[in-house]
Amino acid sequence: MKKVIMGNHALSYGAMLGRTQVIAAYPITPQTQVVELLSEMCADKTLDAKFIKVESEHSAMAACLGASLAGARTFTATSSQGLALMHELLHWASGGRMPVVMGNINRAMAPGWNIWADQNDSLSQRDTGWMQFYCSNNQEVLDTVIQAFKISEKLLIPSMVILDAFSLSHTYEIVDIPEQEKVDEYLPPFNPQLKITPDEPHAFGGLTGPEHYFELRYKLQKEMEKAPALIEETGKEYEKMFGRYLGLVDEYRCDDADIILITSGTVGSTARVAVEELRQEGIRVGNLRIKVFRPFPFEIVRNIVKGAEKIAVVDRNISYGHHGIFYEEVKSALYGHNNSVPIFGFIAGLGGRDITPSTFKEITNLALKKKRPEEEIIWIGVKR
Amino acid sequence: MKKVIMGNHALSYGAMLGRTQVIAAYPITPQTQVVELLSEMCADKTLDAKFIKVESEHSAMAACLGASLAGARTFTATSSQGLALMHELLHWASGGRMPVVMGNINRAMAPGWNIWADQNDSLSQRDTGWMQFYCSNNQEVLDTVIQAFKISEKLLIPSMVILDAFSLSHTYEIVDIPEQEKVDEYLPPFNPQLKITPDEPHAFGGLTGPEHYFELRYKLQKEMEKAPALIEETGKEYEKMFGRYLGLVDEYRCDDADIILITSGTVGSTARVAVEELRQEGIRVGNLRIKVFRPFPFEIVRNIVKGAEKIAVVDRNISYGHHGIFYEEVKSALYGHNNSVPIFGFIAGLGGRDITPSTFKEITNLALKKKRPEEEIIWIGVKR
Amino acid sequence: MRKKKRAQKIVFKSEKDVPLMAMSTGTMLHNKTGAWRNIKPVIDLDNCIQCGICWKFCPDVCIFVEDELPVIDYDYCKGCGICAEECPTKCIAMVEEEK
Amino acid sequence: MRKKKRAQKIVFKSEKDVPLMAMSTGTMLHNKTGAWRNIKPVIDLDNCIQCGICWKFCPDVCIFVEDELPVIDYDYCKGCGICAEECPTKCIAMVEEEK
Amino acid sequence: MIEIRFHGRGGQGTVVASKIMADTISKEGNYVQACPEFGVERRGAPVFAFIRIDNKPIYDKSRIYNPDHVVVADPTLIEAIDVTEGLKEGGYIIVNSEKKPEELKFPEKFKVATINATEIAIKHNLGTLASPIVNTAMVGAVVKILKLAKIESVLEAVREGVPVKPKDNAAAAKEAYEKS
Amino acid sequence: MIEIRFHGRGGQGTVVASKIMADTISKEGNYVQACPEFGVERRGAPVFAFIRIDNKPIYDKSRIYNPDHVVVADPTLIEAIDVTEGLKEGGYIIVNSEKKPEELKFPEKFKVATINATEIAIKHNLGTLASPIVNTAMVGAVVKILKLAKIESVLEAVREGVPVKPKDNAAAAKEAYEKS
Amino acid sequence: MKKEKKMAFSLPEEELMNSGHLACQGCGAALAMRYVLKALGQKVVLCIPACCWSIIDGQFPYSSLDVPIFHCAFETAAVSASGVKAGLEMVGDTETTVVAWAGDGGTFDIGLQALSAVAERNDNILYVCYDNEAYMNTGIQRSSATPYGAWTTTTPVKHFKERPKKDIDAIMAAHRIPYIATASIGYPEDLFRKAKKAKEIEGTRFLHIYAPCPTGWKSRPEDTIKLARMVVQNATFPIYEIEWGEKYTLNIKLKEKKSISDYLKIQGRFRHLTKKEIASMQEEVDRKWERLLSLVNSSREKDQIPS
Amino acid sequence: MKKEKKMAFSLPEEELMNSGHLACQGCGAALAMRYVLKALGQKVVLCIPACCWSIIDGQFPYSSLDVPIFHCAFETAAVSASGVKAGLEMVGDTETTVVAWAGDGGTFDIGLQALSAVAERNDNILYVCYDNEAYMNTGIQRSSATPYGAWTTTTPVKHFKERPKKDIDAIMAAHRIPYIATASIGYPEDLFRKAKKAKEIEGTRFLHIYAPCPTGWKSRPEDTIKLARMVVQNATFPIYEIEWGEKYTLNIKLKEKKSISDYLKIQGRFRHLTKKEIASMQEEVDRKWERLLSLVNSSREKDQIPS
Ligand SMILES: Cc1ncc(C[n+]2csc(CCOP(=O)(O)OP(=O)(O)O)c2C)c(N)n1
Ligand SMILES: Cc1ncc(C[n+]2csc(CCOP(=O)(O)OP(=O)(O)O)c2C)c(N)n1
Ligand code: SF4
Ligand code: SF4
Ligand code: SF4
Ligand code: SF4
Ligand code: SF4
Ligand code: SF4
Ligand SMILES: [Mg+2]
Ligand SMILES: [Mg+2]
Repeated sequence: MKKVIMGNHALSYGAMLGRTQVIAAYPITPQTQVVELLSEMCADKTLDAKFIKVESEHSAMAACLGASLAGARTFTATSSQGLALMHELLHWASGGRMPVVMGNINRAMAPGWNIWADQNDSLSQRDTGWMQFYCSNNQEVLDTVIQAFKISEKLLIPSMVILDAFSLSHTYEIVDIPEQEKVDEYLPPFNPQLKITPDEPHAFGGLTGPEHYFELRYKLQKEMEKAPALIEETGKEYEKMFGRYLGLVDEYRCDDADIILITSGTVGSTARVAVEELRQEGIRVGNLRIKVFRPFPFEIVRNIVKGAEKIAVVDRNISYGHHGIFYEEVKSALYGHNNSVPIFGFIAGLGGRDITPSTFKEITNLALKKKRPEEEIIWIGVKR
Repeated sequence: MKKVIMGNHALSYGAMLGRTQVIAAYPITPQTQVVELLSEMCADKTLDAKFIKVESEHSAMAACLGASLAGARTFTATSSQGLALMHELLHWASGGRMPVVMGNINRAMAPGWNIWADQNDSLSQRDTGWMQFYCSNNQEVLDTVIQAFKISEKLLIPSMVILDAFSLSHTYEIVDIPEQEKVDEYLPPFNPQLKITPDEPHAFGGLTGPEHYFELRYKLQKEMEKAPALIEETGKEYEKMFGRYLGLVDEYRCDDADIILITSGTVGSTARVAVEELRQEGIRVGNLRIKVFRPFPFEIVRNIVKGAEKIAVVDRNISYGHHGIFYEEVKSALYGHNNSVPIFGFIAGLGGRDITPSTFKEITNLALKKKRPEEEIIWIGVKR
Repeated sequence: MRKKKRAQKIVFKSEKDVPLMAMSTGTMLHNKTGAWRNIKPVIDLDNCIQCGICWKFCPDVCIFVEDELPVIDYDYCKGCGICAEECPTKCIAMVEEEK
Repeated sequence: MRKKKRAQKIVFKSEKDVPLMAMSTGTMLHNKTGAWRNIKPVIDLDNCIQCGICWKFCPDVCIFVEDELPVIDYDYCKGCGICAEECPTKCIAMVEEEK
Repeated sequence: MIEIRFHGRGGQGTVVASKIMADTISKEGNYVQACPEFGVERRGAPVFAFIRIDNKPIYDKSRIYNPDHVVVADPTLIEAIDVTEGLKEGGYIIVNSEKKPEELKFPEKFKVATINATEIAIKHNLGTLASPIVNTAMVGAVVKILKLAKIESVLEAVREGVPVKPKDNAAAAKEAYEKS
Repeated sequence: MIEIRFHGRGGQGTVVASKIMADTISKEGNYVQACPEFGVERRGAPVFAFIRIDNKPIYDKSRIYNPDHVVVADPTLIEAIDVTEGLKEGGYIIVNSEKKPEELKFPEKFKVATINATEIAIKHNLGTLASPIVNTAMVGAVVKILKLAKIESVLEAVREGVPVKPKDNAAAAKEAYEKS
Repeated sequence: MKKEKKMAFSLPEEELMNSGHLACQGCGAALAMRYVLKALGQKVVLCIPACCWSIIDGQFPYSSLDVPIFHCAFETAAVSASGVKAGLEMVGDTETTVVAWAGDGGTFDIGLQALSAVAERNDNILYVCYDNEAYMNTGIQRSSATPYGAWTTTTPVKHFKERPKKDIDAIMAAHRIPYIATASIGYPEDLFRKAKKAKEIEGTRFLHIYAPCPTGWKSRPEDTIKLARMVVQNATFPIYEIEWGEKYTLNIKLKEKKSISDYLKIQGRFRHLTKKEIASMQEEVDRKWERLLSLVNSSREKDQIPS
Repeated sequence: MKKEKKMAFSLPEEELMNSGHLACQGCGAALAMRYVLKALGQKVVLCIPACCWSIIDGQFPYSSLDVPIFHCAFETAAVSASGVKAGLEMVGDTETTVVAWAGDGGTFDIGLQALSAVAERNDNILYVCYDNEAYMNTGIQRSSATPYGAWTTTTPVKHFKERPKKDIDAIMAAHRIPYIATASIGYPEDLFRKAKKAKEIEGTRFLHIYAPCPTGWKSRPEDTIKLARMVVQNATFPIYEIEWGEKYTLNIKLKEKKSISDYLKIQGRFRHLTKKEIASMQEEVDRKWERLLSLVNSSREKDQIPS
């Protein structure tokens, strides 16, 4: 069934179709509609779930962890400050192998207070052991939530489904809402091999000395390394059932491109428009939108950019004292693999500053003009 | 005056000599001795400071931010879970330009509970806009705290002084404790240009729209970019007064090295021993210990490794779904600068697994044997 | 007597003009919230007993006193109607805004 | 009667043996805390009135009852002295550990 | 692609209007994207929303700076802000007003249409005299004037998408459609 | 470089002992590093600490696996754990014991020395009969046996570094030094 | 026109809050600030966590207050104030009153722990909670201050709030701080007096202000003051002071305790309630009122209880 | 040797806690666990945040309990339990008692907010706080449960704790949860009965257990039980129950209320106190005791107060 819904409701529908059993969440702009709709769904029994109305995001994640350990499928959603407040427990979720699925609306970090799109919130969590899926439209949001349950529960690693503030969270788009029965077929009930129950009394997460901790963490990483192949597989399966492929990246006209834009989120959607317009001007440009940032899809990125003469990474984020984060990681991924191609790092759109097709034209032209990057960071749109 | 003190007390002495005015901290193993000694110093008036005995690390950082905004010099210390619990407020400190100085004892993240050395706690904060100083002995700890006040207050950017659990925090070493008067000469009182006072009623950190946020963040990054030069300068100044140079990195026998180890923390100290032993076996190896990780010292790292034929980065940390974090950032820093040299990424010592001189021998030999890295991560010491 | 405060807009042409941190340097007086109003209070001063109640309860601080009588500052009045509701002599009427 | 629980040590030779998460599979009974003891309780059963108080107050669960009398499990007794202190007939003595 | 900007006041259902527009469009197989102003909405304060309509998928997620048309749901807004900002030449300005288009004195380069949505809303019991809920009437008018969809699609969208008084709202939309 | 491992029990001041050792060493211009077992200390439970001594800066921050000598502050530990683990051939085992070295029956490849530190401690009013505080006496003995420093350095270190009863502690250290 | 009589002012004329702020029409929270600042004067620093007031104040580079504000993290109002206070004292300013100014969400929920810790230490700050009984800034979600029966977007009509409002005043009383007071914007003179009194006291002071929110309560903006009076008159929100957690004083005595039904009727958030539900609410109000009266009556007469 | 008489057991024989655990000699917290598990039986899940008990239980891959444990983050005991409870119910287990088991630090300080929120929602969990009056796991730092006068490493003798112990029971009572009880390991039968009673109640239940810590209090290990009795007998830690925040019942009545001085004398943490300081402590104890008695006396007789 097609419906015109906002990105936040796409998250809620995803959680509903995924038959989430326990929800614990706390409101924050621009995420509130996610919890509001889920509250309604629980109230009118469209969704048979317990919704724990916690007093903070920190407790939201804590409740999810408990419920997940008890063997229930769990969902939460947040943004920026709320996500940051969960930080300690994000580490907990991955280390404890609790496959919570969370929606996060990308919003800038305070201070000053800013409720607009900016990836620093989720990217600051890049080292917490969560898988991260960056979405570019509402359909992708809904589809990704369902897929995320499947992947997370297979690997016992939590997932974050990420969308931009307002330009997705509050934007209405036409979304095909799959039928419940088909989703049930795609996504079996959660039935973890290990869970907390008095029938088999184990202690979870107790003191773990240097003689064991390393191996536990090694296993987490090894399992995470299975994700790329698994995401491709479950993505194809999804395509077979629902007609939409998910996958690791969204590649657009990269095969013959001289210059490839590397993007993510809605910015990666707008980039497509610029690619078309620039192509009409005779510039061979492509757009590689990275959908899965954790685990980093090394192989497919390396393959796609192989032929390019230049790469321009566009970051709506920054690691202060370093570079844009996608820029940093793309360079790192290509080191030793594609050593000759110059990679330019652009930072644009922090705190919701708009990124339009002409922003990409400016970026493309700048990258085409220079032989190689002369600055560590090229700032786009700063008033100077 | 020379004294045999533990790393935690080196932090406390640093805070004392720096004439910290407000302390807010919460105990956590392996940091407790820092707060205990500071409690005593405040009780017996060795240090004229207010110590706010908060109920959590979250509140510890919040109190420091308030005090810093009021124009007081502030200090706190924590570790692992406590640092993670501060995460949201770490963003606040940098975004609000509050030059708090914090000691962090590197300890592994739960679950399972683990109190031993591991850098994942501080490195998970790499995107929060704090400067990060990694220390390798107690003298460095003390000296760095004093320097950190100076640099932080100049740039209005907070600093984290980092030391390994137990192998530094609880280890007694001989430390030269500078005289108060000389420290006073080196470090002037904190007197920020902007502070909160009824005399000039400004609102700090209010709602900031897309039309301004970007510029504020640009300024933060630009200011952070001044840190490397400033650290070299204040380091030399320190050397002049106290005989010890601080600086960005600690380079040991890299000039003629065929293979350079890149290390940090106490691991980077132990590496020196291995370098000497390997040199005796005729292997030309050097050790580049990175002291300042944020801002990343791009230039000096690029310069020092120029001549090497191979680089081996040793990480006591991991970004799950990616690489060791130093490995990732070193590759990124060298991309486009030093494209031919193979860089090997080793992960060792997570959760306090010991790293000894022979660990480095194994690493060096592995790197020497291979032409280029065949695996994304080379694990050292996992029981297999 | 209402003291006049500055109400200018602040424009930053370059990042160089922007302060180090998000710190206010102007007042919200530049924001003429009268534009939010969809219904307008009008005081019939003849019946006013100068009780000060309308002044006291205005959430937008936009009733001031001139010559010992209440005056509404329509630049800011949002038209909430509290003054009219609370006026003991009901001498404030809420009237439609001209379009 | 004290039920016997397994007290083996668990050794992981390879990461493959380690569970997915830090999850206990054995009991602390392998840990013979008797080694912590520096002073040792000895019961003079003749004067024991079988009140069960020593059993009740042992924090280390190491007084068990055999043939209706209290017996100390020295494998675990840490020598806290609570049993001796609380015994109403004072029939438990704390004696020096042989060296 | 058609790009439209909706002007209204906080609390008057501006976002709902754009959402119903989008529903209407989607009923006829076109692609559509609707999004509110990105910000803090306060009752009474001027707010706006955007709509993009196309016959192929819409990838552009940036804001609309040069709308093809603008819609003004509250006539008092014309005094408060510049509703024509960025409006393309030849674009429509569709205003809820009892006046005739000429009386509004917009520059000649724009087309102007008026609809007395307030009257229609009040007639159909939508909102109060002080704050009538005009959004469905506005949608009816806009869809007709810009020839975006059939009346059936509008009515379906209104019935499905309006939480309260769906019938009255549908009637208002219909009346506005017919009067435009 | 000399590497020493100290064995004791939680609550008996093992860490303090190693710290006083380090103080003593530093008084004579050598470099030293002392660190406790990395873990959770419980009263009564076996614990240990390490010391490294050198005439040049000590960079190795790893644990000590093959100590040159070991010190055992509580004789009952010999039953509880293997105090010779990793000990280098020819290394000293210095035990707080009333027995003679031979009686302790250690393998011949090690040197054994005993000192009745408990007796000394009790004599100087350090701790109680049930739990005497033997650490200063042990330091005195170890420094003498391993020829690490002069008695003056020991005494200075004890006086500066022991929070309670510095005099009695110094006397105990002295007595142990002299008796060894 | 000129009148002979002088205009009557029951509060000082000086304003530290400016027009142009971003509160909704008829906002009770705006009034709360206006009154408190009149009482405290200019020597004040406010710490405001996320709440409606972080919007009301205005957007950078503007503010609507003539006192300094630290816009702090949502969960940190109390301890941010402690930090500012400590900092000011260390730089030589011992006079300024440092105020934490938070909504009910920031006080009863996410900021409770920091507040409790500040009270436990008896840090020298004034904590003001303006209570609009839900998370309004984010669009009306339940808080633990939301009363029984109320609709919010997270307590939909089919599953309205089922637990009573958290009794924050009793919780604070358990901390035995020098001063706690409730107040309502419907009684500005009482509120003003309490803010002034609180200013003079040392230690942790807690001021709990009832501040209706037309947007969140689905009430008419013009009813804001009426609601703020009714709630007191029907004893849903009694007005009293507590000294050192022990001495209770009732400030607004009720000649005739009104029923709650009129009060509920003019708020959309209670529209769905059945008669039975309203009756049980009334019972609860009566019970709490009695309990309060007995605390007041049994309060021993003491000037100050040493803590 | 055989005796005719049977051994007397005042508690069930079955043990769910094993020897070999890592508590110090004479640890009160270990006993608290032993008794509570005897009462609750095997159908239990424990959520244990950072505290001594996260060490006592043992190191991976071992545990000293025969019931499952979720070792959770320090500040999350209460809400972790709520999460586990919700999860278990959704997977079909409605019987298991889910217990949050935390120290005083995890309860009075860093975990207070999560606990308060759980109580506000009346989530169906049993919260047990074993109170050793400081952060012991990290080496004896003050918590807000540390009593006035006590030395800890962060309240050195020269600056000992100056504020009274936070009254967590009053705070919890203000939440009007169905059941609150204090208990002491010195009175195991009383404690046992309360844990059993709490198990049968629905909603949030709070059990506050006094558990001496020889390591942190600088007391002799063998005095643990003695201290746990003295503290009750001298009314420093009275033993009572509160139902629905209103009905107070005193469980251990005092024929003769002892003075606190003997109790203080055998603890190193109070060694530095002057006579005057002790006298003022005694006054405070007396005052609190009277207050409690008056609450008990004025408790109206109700079987259950609807909330
Ligand atoms: C950590 C965090 N979580 C959530 C938010 C989002 N948020 C901002 S204000 C607010 C509600 C505030 O409610 P209250 O304190 O009652 O103040 P009010 O808005 O009602 O005035 C919320 C949930 C935030 N800013 N930070
Ligand atoms: C976020 C966080 N901060 C600090 C710690 C360190 N920590 C572990 S246990 C503990 C004290 C616990 O005190 P309490 O709850 O009273 O239990 P006790 O140790 O006394 O049994 C502290 C501070 C932690 N684990 N996590
Ligand atoms: S409330 Fe009415 S009577 Fe009183 S001053 Fe205002 S207008 Fe005059
Ligand atoms: S209508 Fe409201 S805003 Fe306008 S003057 Fe009256 S009280 Fe003030
Ligand atoms: S306490 Fe004493 S008398 Fe009682 S059973 Fe034990 S040994 Fe026997
Ligand atoms: S001494 Fe302590 S541990 Fe040993 S049996 Fe007696 S009570 Fe148990
Ligand atoms: S939502 Fe309510 S509290 Fe917030 S500004 Fe509007 S009226 Fe005031
Ligand atoms: S420190 Fe105290 S509470 Fe902790 S295990 Fe030891 S005796 Fe028990
Ligand atoms: Mg509120
Ligand atoms: Mg404790």
